[in-house]
Formats: sequence, C-alpha cells, structure tokens
Amino acid sequence: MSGYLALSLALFSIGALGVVLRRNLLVMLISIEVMLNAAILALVVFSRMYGSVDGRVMGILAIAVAAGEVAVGLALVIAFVRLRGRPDATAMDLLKW
Amino acid sequence: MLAPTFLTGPAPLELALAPLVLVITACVVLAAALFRRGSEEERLVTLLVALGGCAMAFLALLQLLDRPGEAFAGEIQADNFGVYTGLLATVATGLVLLGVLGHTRRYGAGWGEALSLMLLSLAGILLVCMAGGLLALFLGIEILSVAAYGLTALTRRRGRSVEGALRYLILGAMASAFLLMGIAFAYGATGTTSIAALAPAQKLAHLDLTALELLALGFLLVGLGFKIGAVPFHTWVPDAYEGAPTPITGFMASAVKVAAFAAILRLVYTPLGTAHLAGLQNVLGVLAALTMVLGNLVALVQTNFKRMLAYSSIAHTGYMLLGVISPAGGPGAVLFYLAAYVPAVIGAFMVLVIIGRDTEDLEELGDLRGLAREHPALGLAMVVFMLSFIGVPVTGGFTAKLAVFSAAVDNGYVLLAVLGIVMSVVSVAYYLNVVRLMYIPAAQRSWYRGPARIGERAILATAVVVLLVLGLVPGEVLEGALDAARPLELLALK
Amino acid sequence: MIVLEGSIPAALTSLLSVVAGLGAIAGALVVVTAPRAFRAVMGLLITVVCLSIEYVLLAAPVIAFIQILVYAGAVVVLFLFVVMLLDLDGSRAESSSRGPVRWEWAIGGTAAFFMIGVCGIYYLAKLPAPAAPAVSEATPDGVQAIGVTLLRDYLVSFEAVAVFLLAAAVAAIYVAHAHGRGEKADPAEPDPAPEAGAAGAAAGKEAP
Amino acid sequence: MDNPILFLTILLPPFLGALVIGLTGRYLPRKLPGILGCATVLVSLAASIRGFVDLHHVEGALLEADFGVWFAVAPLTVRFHFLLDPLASFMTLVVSGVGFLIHVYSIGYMRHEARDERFFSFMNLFTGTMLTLVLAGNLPLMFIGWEGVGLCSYLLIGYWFTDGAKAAAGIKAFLVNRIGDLGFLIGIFLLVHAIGTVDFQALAQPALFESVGAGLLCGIGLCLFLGATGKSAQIPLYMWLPDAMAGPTPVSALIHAATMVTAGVYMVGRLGVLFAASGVLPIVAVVGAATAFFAATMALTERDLKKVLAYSTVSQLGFMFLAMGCGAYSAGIFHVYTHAFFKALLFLAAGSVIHALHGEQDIRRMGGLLRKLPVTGTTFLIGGLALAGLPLLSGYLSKDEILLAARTSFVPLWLLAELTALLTAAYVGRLVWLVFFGKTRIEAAAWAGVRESPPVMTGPLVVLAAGAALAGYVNLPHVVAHEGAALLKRFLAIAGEQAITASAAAEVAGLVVSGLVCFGGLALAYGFVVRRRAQLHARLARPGALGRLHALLLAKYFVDGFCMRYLAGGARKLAGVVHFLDELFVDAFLVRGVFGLLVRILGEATRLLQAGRVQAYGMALVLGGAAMLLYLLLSEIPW
Repeated sequence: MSGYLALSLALFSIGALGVVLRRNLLVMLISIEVMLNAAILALVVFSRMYGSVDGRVMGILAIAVAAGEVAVGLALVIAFVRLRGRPDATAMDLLKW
Repeated sequence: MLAPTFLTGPAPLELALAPLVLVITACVVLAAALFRRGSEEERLVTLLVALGGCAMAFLALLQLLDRPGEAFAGEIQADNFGVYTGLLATVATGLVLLGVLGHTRRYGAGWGEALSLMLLSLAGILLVCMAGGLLALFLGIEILSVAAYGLTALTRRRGRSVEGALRYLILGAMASAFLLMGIAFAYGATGTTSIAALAPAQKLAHLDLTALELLALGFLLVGLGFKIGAVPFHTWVPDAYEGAPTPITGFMASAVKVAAFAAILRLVYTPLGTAHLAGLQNVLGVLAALTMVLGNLVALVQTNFKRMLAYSSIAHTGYMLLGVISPAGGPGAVLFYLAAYVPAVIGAFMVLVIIGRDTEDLEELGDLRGLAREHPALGLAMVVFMLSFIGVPVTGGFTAKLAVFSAAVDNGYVLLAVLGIVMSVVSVAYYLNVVRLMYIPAAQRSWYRGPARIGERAILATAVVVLLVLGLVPGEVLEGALDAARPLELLALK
Repeated sequence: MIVLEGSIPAALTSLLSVVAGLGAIAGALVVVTAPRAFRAVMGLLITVVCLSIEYVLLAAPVIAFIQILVYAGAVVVLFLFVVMLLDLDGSRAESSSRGPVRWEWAIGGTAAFFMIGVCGIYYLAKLPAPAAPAVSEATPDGVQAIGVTLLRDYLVSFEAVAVFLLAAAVAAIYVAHAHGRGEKADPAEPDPAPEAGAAGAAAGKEAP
Repeated sequence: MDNPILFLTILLPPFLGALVIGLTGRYLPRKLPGILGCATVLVSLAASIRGFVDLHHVEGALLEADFGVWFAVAPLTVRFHFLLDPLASFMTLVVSGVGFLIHVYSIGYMRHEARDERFFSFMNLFTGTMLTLVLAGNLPLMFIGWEGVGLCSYLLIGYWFTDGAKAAAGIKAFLVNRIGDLGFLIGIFLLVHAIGTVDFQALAQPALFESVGAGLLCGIGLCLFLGATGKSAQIPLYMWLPDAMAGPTPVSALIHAATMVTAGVYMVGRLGVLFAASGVLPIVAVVGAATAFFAATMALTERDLKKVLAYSTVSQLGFMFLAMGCGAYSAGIFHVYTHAFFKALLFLAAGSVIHALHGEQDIRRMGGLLRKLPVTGTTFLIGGLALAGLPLLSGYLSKDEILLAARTSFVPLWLLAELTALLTAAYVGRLVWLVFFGKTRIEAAAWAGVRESPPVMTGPLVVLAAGAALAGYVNLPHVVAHEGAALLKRFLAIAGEQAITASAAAEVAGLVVSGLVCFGGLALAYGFVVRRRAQLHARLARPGALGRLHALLLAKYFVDGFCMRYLAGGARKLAGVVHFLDELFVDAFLVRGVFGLLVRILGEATRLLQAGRVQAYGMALVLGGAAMLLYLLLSEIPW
C-alpha cells in the first residue's frame, strides 16, 4: 500500500513540477491532469485498503471533474492564443502587481 | 416518538430544494439565451427570471432555518451553519444581479451564459455550505470554481479578462488537485467520507494513521487556503479580481468567499481537525499573520481600484482566519464578519459598475476623482463602505472586527489580535485615499449620466442600511451567527 | 471482471505493479521534459494507461475501464485536437524550457514536497494491510456494487457532477467561441504583438 | 434616574442637523444651512443646561438612559447606555456652549465659500459625536464618539480638498489618531480580558482592580493612555495637530482647541479610578509636562499665526495631562474648561485676522492691526493674556491649580511647568506684539483694505472674551474664598481624585509666583521681540530666502544675550530636532522610506516575475504546502 501511495505522491510532485517548470500553457494543463490522476490513484488505493467502494466511486466522479476542468482550461487557452498569439505563460503579462 | 420529528423535520427534497431551483433556473435562462439573445428587453426578462430563482432559493433556505436535517445518505447537511452561510451567499448573488439590472446594454455578449453560470455557481456554493460529505463538498467547490473561471473570462475579447481567468484556472486546478489529494488522504485516514464522522481512527498496536491524518490536513489546507485567498496561496486573487468584469468581481469577493470560509470552517471543525487543532492553529495563525500583513501592505501601493480591493480582500481573509483558529466564539465571529463584509464589498464594486455604466470599465483609482462632488449619494455610500472596511464604529465592520479580535484574544491570540489591529490602522491609508480622491474636484468625463437606476439605488441603499444596522444593532444577527456556529465550537472544546 | 485479484500469482502481480508504476512515472517525466506539446500529450497517455493497469491490480477494473475511456478516449484526444488546432508543433517548439522559476528551485521544491510526503507515509504511518480478502471479496467490484453505491450513497454528488459538467460545458463553449455577436476587441487593450515581443525580450534578458 | 428624553434632546439634534443639512443643503436657501446648524447646537445647549440643573435635584447626581443592547460577544455585553454625571454634564456644557458660539461665528467665516452645507453638516456631525463621546456610559460607546470625532476632524481638516497638502494633513491626522485608537482598542480588549466589564460605573469601583495583576493593569493603563495621547496630541503622537491647522479656522477652534483634543483628558478623568490603580499616573504627568515644555519652545519660533496657537494648544494639553498625572483630576478638567474659552477665542480672533487679511497667516507680515481691528484685537489680547496666565484671568486660576498640584506631588515637574509657563507668557507676548502692535508690515494697499469682521463673527468673540476673563471664578483657590472655594471641584467630585493639601501660605506663594512668572515672560517678550523689532524689520525687508534671513536673525540673538540665546537658540534647536524627528519618522521613514522601499521591492519583484508569474505562484503553492506538511508532521508526531 505504501508503495502505491508513494507512486501517487511522486506523480503529484512531478505534475506540480511540470506546472512550475513549463511555459507552454498546454503542457501546464497536462501536468495538472497528472496531478489529478495522482489524487485519483490515492483514492483507489485507500478504497482497496478499506475494501469499500467509496473511494472508487469518488475516483470515478473525480475523473469526470478532471475532464470538465481540462475542457474549460483548453477553451481558455484557445481564447488566449487568439488574443496573444501563442500559448506561452510568459505572454501573460497584462496583469501586474 | 419518531412521528413528530418526521412530520416537522424537512423532507429530503426540501433540503436540496434551493440548489435544485437554481439549477433549473439556470437551465431556463440558458435555454432562453440560446434561442433569443437579441434585445435588451429580453435580457432584462432573463435577468428577472434569474433574480426570481435567487429569491426562490432564498425562501427555500429560509424555510430550513432552525429546522436542521440531513438527507441523501448524509450528503446534504442542512444545519443552521449551512443555512446561514447559504442565505448570505444567496443574498450576495441577488444583490449583484440587482446591481446589473440597468446594464443590459453593456454586458451584451454572454448575457445568458453569465447569468446561468452565476446561478450554477451559486448552486455549487449552496452545496458547499450544506455539504455533509467530502465528495459533495469537493464537487460544490468545483462547480463554483469552474463557473467562476468562465465568469472571469466573460469579456473574452479582453486580454486581461482571459489572462486573469487562465491564471485563475491553472492555479485553481492545481489547488483542486491538492484538495482532492487531501480528501483522498482524509478518506484514507478515517475510512469514511462523511464530514461529521471524519474522525481519527482508533490507534492499534500495529496501526498508526496519524501521518495520514496530518497529510490529509496539510493538503486540505493548501486547497482551502487557496480558495479563501490566504498568503501564500493568494496569488490568484488580484489577477482574477482585476481581470473579471466588475460585477463578477463583486460576486467572487462576496458569495465565493462565503463558500470558501464555510468549507474551511467545516473541515477544520471536524473530529479529525480538532484532534490536531493545536497544529492547525499554529499553521493557520502564521498564515493569518502573513495574510494580514501582505494584504494590507500591498494594497497600499495599488493604483487600480479593483486590485486594491483584491488585496484588501486578502487582508480581510487574514482577519477572518483569526476567527477560524479561535474555537471559542471564533467561527461565529467569522460568520458575522462575512455578513458585514459582503454588503460592503459588493457595494464598493457596484459603485464602480454604476459609474462606468455608459462607457468602458472604470477601475483606476483616479477614475474616482471628484465622484462625491458629482454624485453625492454614490460618494456617501462609498464612504460608508470604506469606513466599514476600516472598522470604524457604527458600521458593521467595527462590530465584526471587534467580534473576531475579541474571540482571538479570548483564545489567547493576543499578539495576532494586536497585529490585526495594527494592520487595520495601516489599512486606513488606502481606504481613506479613496475617500479623499472622491472629494477632489475634477472634470470627469465618462461617468454615467442621468439618474441612478432603481436597482442601483436599491443595492446601494440596502448595503448601507445593512452595514449601519450591523453596526448599531447587531444583536440579532450576531446571536444568530454565534448560535449557528456553536456546534462547531462544541466539537473543538469538547 | 477480466482480471480479479488472486487469479494470477502474487509475484507476477507485484512485478506488474512495479513496472506499471515505473511506466506511469516515466510518462509523467515525459510530460515534464518533452520539448513539444505533442509529446507531452503522449506522455500523459502513457501515464494514464499505466495507471489503469494499476487500478486493475488494485481490484478496481471498473475505474480502470472508465479511466481508459475518459482519458485515452476523450481528454487525450481533446488535447491533441487543441494542439493541432493551434498548430504548435509544426511552427514553434518551446525554444527554451527555462521559465522564470529556476530548474534547481523547482526540482528542489517539488522533491522536498515529495520527500516530506513519502517520509510521512513510509516512516511515520503504520498502514493497515489491504482489507482482509473476506471483506474484499464480500464487496465484489462489479459494476453493480459501484452503481448501487453511486446512486444510493452518492446521489447528490452524482447529480452535482452533472451540474458541474453543465457549468463546464457552458463556460468552455462560451469562452472558446470565436465570433460573439455584438462583440468587438477591446480597444483599451494594447496591441498584442509588440507586447508579446517585449515580454519575450524581457524573458530573453533574464535567461543568461 | 432614567431620563431618556433628556439624552435624546442633547444627542439627536446635531445628528439630525448633519443629516438634513448634508442631504438637502444644496437645495436650501443660501444662509439656511448655517442657521440650521446653529439652531441644532442651541437645542443641545439648552438641553445640556437643563440636565445640569436637573443634576442638582437628583439623588446621587446621576442621570442615565439605556437604549438597549448594542451587541453581546461573550463574555461582554455592551449596551447603548448613556450617563450624565457632573463631569459629563460639565463637558456637555463646554462642548455645546463653545460649539454654539463657533457655529455662529462660522456663518460669517464661511460665507465666501461657494457651498458651505457640507461644512455645517460635518460640524454638526462633529458636535453630535463629541457629545456621544462625553455622554457614553461605557468604553465601546465612547469609542464610537472617539472614532467619530476623529473622522469629522479628518473630513474637516481636508475640507479644502483641492489642496493636496491639506488633504494629506487630514490623512495624517486620521492616521496618527488611529495609532492612538489602536492603543485604546487594545486597552479595551485587555480590560475585558482582565476584568470583564467596560461600564464606567462599574469601573469606578476601586475594589474591582484589587484582584488584577499589577503588570496587566499597568498595560491596560498604558494602552488607554496611548489612546489619550493620540487624540490629545501628546508626545509621541502630537505631530498631527500643527498640520491639522490646514482646516478652516472655526474647525481649529472647535475641534483642535476646545473640544476634541481634550477628549483624552476627559477619558483619563472618566477612568480616574482605573488610572489611579494602574500606577501609570506618573508617566502621564511626565509626558504631560514634557509635552507642555517642548511645544512651548516650538511655539516661540513659529511664524504661522495658527501654528503658534496649535503648539500652544499642545502645550496647554500637556498642562492638563500634568494635572491628571498628579491625580488632580478636577484641576485638569478645570483647565480644559478655561482653555476652551480662551483658546477658542484666540483661534476665532486669529480667524478674524486671517479673514481680514485675505488668508495671510505669517505673523511677520502683520503688525499694528489693533487700530484696524479693534474688537478682534482687544478680544485676542484678553484671550492671549488669559493664556499667558495674567493674574485674575481664567487661565491664571486654572494654571495655578495645576502648578500647585505639581508642586505637591513632584518638585522637578513643578519647576519644568513654571518654566513652561514663563515660555508661554513669552510666546504670547511675541505673538500679540507682532500681530497687533508696532508699525504695520502690511503693504499700504492691502492695509487700506483691512476691515473689521461683521458682527456675526465679532459677537462670539466678545462672548468668549467675557468667558476667558471670568470663567475661572467658578473654582477659586481656597485661600481666597474660604467657604465658597473650589465650587467646581466639589461639584465634579471625580472618582479616584487625589486630595491635594497645601497650607494657606503655600497657596499664596503659588499665586504670587504664577503672577511673577507671567509678567516675567511678558517682559522677556518685550525685551527680545519689541526692542529688536527694528532690526527684525530691516532684515526682513531685504530680498532673499526668508529662511536664511531668519537663521541670521537667530544668530544675532545668540550674540545679544545669554538668556535669549539659551531660550531661542535652544528652542530653535529643539524645535529643529523635533521637526527632524517628525520629518524623519513620519515623512521620511513612513511615507518615503517604508512605502518607497515597498514600491521599489515590488517593482523589482514585478520585473523578476513579470514573465510567467503563474509558475512562481504555483511554486508558492508547492513550497507552502511542503512547509505546512513538514510542520504538521514534525509537531504532531511523537518522536
């Protein structure tokens, strides 16, 4: 069980790393997907640990949420690229301190 | 013996009625907008429908006051805490809708979408407020967040709007991942998904889940700290607030904030949270201090009114966090603080909406120059809002700060309370700067002309009256807030 | 359904789970390091597939199935679609991945995060063994059990997901819609091109 | 005895007036806002007199009214509870009486303003909040008034918002006041924490404080005193008051001389038992005496007519705190009362001068005005002499009482106070001479146009002058009027007051010394201002930077006489130091330093983070999460 949790944490961390490191907005969104997947893995692991269905049900619904979120994210990226020409985080410079 | 309680207690559907009404109204509005979005009259009608939905949700919630009940396998938990916060958020949304009553022309594109997203978001907020299960709470937060992303990008041709929304979404989705991870660990540590039953597992010789509990709390705090806008998870606030169209900003600063605090209070005051209350208090205490200091100091140097209010909103989050960490009386004080904060912040943003009615968005501080001379009533209302933000007596802000700080002192956080007071002194500078600017004579060119619309008058008058009432005779509301939060406190003090 | 726990040797199961886990991590690393968005999408696909293998090994074949269905079937395709739409790969790969946050900081921070979490799990928590087989088998992970739980215990959440998807759909369609009626580009906004150039120049200055 | 009607008649009219004038003033005939404003204060005054009379017939000399619960946060219940005891009644009379006269005067003073309804609305609001402060029956209610008067002060200082400096002065005043309020609030919290009540009547029981730790009690006292120093412009929070002179002169008279600034003194008197028990009274006395001295030295060299008076106000407030610190509460309140008359008079007369000279405030460009402004000049002279402590005028009697108290409690403070009194007489002499006597330094054309102010302005001056001359006779020293002595002191009977016993000889000696000090100060002024006036004039007539000329002038004083060299030079230096501190701390440090640094840091951060701040924000999420997890794991796991 600990191994699976470590895997989950590793995926979560790598996802976070992707968000922090990459400038491409699409890759950032993909990294967020990795993070969400890590969380879903944790749910399934605990579901297995307790032998209850709850975690799995939560996981299923969380997959739906992740998909919905990515849809909105992609829509925003498209709108952003229309305005600024490239899906680059460094192009987000209109809002400042 | 069971019969009377069954008869008097609310039926399951009654508990879920308010969100249901909102979702149905949202669908109606959306459908109407899909097929007809031409004329201003039609927009007005859809707005009235949305307002009607809010009103019905309000009544449905009001029904539940003092009639606690739970249904749907405990996923809906309509205790007074949930109903109180839900009512507050509903009123806030209603006020925002009322405020754009005269603005059918300005926000032409996306009118129907905006209304339906707002209603859906409110439904999510109500779900958060009345959530009895972790999953329902998470989904409520997700609904309100995803609607908020959409709303922030409502002016999709404006770079700022899209950029603010995109930043909000990237960080928000990241925070959602933290939240989901936290929920997973909470489930792992306790074996249950019901918030009320979220208790540490029994310690057995070969079994110790304490670390899981702590991981759960840590992840949850990141996710919820993000939603309430606590430093260092606050960074989305100024961007999203500045980028969003102003009425939407008002909505985010009021209703969404209510939901965020409802969520954090619910999760801190579970058996799981109270088992590690000391650690949580320390962590949140540090966050509160950082939040108060950073919010106020950065607000000082802002030139954009919306951004300034965003940082001020962060600062207020800091004050409220003091209440969150004070088990005795704190949660109630936070509820009351929200009640006093919501009208002021909506009012302040609405003044901005009103003066920019005929033109582009006016949102720089300089745009307020001379406002009070030209429109004394607007100026006066704004003065009241600013004073309430500062916490000057007779306004609700004073009573609210008094309640929160005295709760903090009561719980031994004297230094934090002193810091809070010091920081509210610092805040005087930027709030009064607004007042000063408004009284400087200037030939402003682009304010609205003509008399104020009925909705605008209504909302400003309501906000001012509510603030004064909360300042002068807060008794009833304060009692109500304290009572509503008492179950949470009892959990911690046990 | 197809593979139930216990029907294959334990050693093989653990080997498979290790391999799949490494695969998932490798996929995630591809996401982080891929120079092009297209490859990052492929990395996500690897991770997703490996994870679904893990789910099967965790006696959760339904969720594995849904994972493949939703992720490989919808999310990845959606990403690919957007990548093609924006025509990213052909014209410009990310010239330098060196963002504003330095490599060392980012890796150090996330690694610290990971280490703290793992220490918590490995050294501090004494986790229970997977629930006794009796319990596990008493609640077979059939579609039926999940369905019943979903619609009995999580009815509100189930409905809430519907509302969520509605909200997401409205938001996404509205935001991505190209030609709104009565809309015009905001004249108050600066012209994107010079802005972007300036930002690029600024970024370039910071790089060395 | 309950008498809600009385309280409503005192409190409501100004508030109603403020509301009506503020909302409808623009549509009213030209003069109506002013008249309305005066009328409402008159009603309050009448009711205050009624209350004063009633007190004499009431058992226990206490009237109260309770308008229900304001709020209840366990363990604290705060009610809308007002009380009128002799102390409050006396203050009410001062506030509404002097306030009424100043309102009348304002009609004349503000008639050139295009829209004066805002002014009268704020003035009425101020009167209402000040009365709330005075009549409050508990600390939070007093805090309403406390904040309210600060707010009105802010609004009125910045009345001419057109002027950036003036608006800044308003903000500075409010900000400094808020620092004091911070102390006040913390004091209230600590009080609730320690004792659990904030009711003045309950707090007048000495037994209440016996069980509280000395340190905590001292902390409470210090915090509350910090509040008092903010409102009453004492060291270290005095610097806002001179700047506050940017407001219209009636505002200076009402708020920054007669009423609001005395709120701190009033608060100390209100909480007399608490302060006596807390052991901070010596600190109060030292701060008061020090403030009195420093402000007086600064008044010596100030060149702005109103600012001289402002420093003088700070100095006199110092005297009041000295009295409070010596436990002679009634002496302090007595000085509040006489000071209200003569300082309001001085400000109004100064306003009349400024009015006549079309805004000129530099005393070096005045002189000889007595001929042109006989009423103003005479009344100013009376007020000035009362301030200087000329025997038999009101200031003499009240100041003497304070000096007596200081002498019986701590001799060095007494000596400092006598020295301050000497300086007071000196700067009064200098001021009066430079403004009203000698040859005029006003240009001929302007001189010809100088006219005495209209009766609506001089009327109040005359009334106040009578007050400034005679107001002291309510509290004669014991040695003079054996049986009828100290009427005021016996009437007030402030709880916690320390009895001061002095022999008849000592009293007489005190009276004589006070008189001598006054004459000595005037003589000093005569010697060094009047006799040297020719040189002064010659120097100033030359073109060039006035500052350098003035410095040269001062250098000449150095050479001329050791005494003046010590006084003026030292004062100049001291003033310089204080100004420097003020500049350094408030302007340079707070405004330019901290804010400037902040802006620069933020600017840097912006530059660094401009490209893709989202990632940096995400990093904050990760790092913050890591830190929180680490802390939680480390603190909660038993190792």
